[in-house]
Amino acid sequence: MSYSKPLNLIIEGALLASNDPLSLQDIANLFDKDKPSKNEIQKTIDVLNDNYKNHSFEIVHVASGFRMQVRKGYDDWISKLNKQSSTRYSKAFLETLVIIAYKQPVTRGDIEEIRGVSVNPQIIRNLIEFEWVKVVGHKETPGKPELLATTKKFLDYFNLKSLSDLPPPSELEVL
Amino acid sequence: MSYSKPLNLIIEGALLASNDPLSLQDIANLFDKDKPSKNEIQKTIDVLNDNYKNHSFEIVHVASGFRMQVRKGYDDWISKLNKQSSTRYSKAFLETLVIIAYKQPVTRGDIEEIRGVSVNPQIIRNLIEFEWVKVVGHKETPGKPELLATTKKFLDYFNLKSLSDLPPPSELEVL
Amino acid sequence: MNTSNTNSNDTSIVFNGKTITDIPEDLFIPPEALRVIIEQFEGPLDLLLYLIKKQNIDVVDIPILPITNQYVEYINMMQEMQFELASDYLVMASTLAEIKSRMLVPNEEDEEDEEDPRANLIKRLMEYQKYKNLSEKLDEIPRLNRDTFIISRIFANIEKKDTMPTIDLGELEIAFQEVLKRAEIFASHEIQSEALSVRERMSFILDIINKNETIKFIDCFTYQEGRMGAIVTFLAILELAKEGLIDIVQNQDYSMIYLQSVIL
Repeated sequence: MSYSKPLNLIIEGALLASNDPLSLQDIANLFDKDKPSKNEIQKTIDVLNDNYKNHSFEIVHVASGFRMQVRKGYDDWISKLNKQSSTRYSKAFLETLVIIAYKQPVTRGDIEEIRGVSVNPQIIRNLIEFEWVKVVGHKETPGKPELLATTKKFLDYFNLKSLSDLPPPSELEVL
Repeated sequence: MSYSKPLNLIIEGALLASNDPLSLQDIANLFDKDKPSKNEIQKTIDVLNDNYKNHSFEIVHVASGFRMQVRKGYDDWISKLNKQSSTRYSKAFLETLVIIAYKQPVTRGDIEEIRGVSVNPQIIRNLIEFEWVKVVGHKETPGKPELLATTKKFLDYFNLKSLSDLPPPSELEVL
Repeated sequence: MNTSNTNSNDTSIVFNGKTITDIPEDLFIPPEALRVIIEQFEGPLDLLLYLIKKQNIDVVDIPILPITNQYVEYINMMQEMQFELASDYLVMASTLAEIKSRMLVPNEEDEEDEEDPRANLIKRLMEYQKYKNLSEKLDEIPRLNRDTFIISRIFANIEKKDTMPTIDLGELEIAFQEVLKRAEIFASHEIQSEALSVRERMSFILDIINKNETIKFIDCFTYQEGRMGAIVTFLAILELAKEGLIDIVQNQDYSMIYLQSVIL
């Protein structure tokens, strides 16, 4: 293959300029001809990442693909940028999210049963608005309640590749 | 000076994570104590840039400060990126834009109140990036929230001469 | 299993600068603080777990009598404080009362296949505890904009045009109707095209003030716009002042009027 620029720099530039994580396929699609193989792209990413050891950023693999991000440990300074205070989520919000993540697909009723309180509809609305949760169907019970599940965006946000990367329930809690 | 991270990496991370160019002062302001001098920051940026020789990106000095950008010569590949981003076409995106257009100047809080859900910060970021929306001031309420308004570019895009050419609500209500 | 081991973060709140880590045994505490403590609980299960932990009780063997008494006492306290009691708490109180009564007076008829009345409650408590812990863990996972930061779309030397969404005015109209449907924000029919011009002018003026901090009142007007333009500008200035977004200053009578940003 020969491009006017080296493959590793094209991939680096693309990851830096992209709004969203890029899958191996997305990266391959940037090339009109002489498409690099996925294997080749993956290897190039690994090498890039090795070279980023002495930098503040890295390429991480999340659910929807590869993404450049600033490493952990810089929040003291960076959180002062962009005036965006990092959001703290309420216990109710996190508990609802966690139940959807671990028990999906679930209905509101399921969540209420576990938490012992009615679900604040605002929380579900917010989760859907963030595109962390979506309606994946309806349960065949009276009222046909919506079945909720988490999305790739949810995993992306928490730097996770798949649901199986979620922390396992600890031994203690298992009866 | 000693921070838990080296100065050059803090500056690198900040430039990468920032939405806007950062002036020397902006960078100094990231530090609560042991503020590096402007001279020191400038030197660090120069050294960083030297080290980026073998990378696809560089730090450039523009009117409002320093910013990271992908070097020239990568358009062939990068222009294929970001064609579609779900957040841009979503209902939430359009509704947020519409509320800013009709109720400007508005704060995020106003938008949240009308829509009944929290505003996805990515949407506001995209709107500002397109230069359809800009921050025109800050409201004198706790937290001094930003006041958002639409721009000329927004009007141009929709071929409107002025906001009063937007469909008036009364007409719509008849529909 | 002894849940007291997992007693990681109990209700701990700060009120008037003092950290309150425990439910008060008495009421020498301002009612407002008590409200804060009560609001710390996510519901009846959360409260029950708290009481069990506080007593260092093995959750598998809940002594139902003291717990029930405490729970009811607690609810009475909430009522005394005139908090709106969520029905969920009352349901839990009655569940506890029922378990208690069944343990005191065993129903002999179907005793054989009847399990310990506490079993179901224990199951629910443990299930809830599991998700409560998991939600704490989820909160600790490195997440965007708190621990790691997405690299903001780096400016690349390319035409930005094709990154713009394609939206036509029709779509905006549809979105607008949706908003209207959801919240009758414009129900008053007040917003006519003129009002919109005022809004637009408000943004325009704010923007200038933002850049210059202070501008002369008369500089807001352009004579080419004629009378309508002047009226729109004037209304915009009044509206901005009314909403507290700008200050209108005049150092002495008949002197120049200035508009300035509220934050200086």
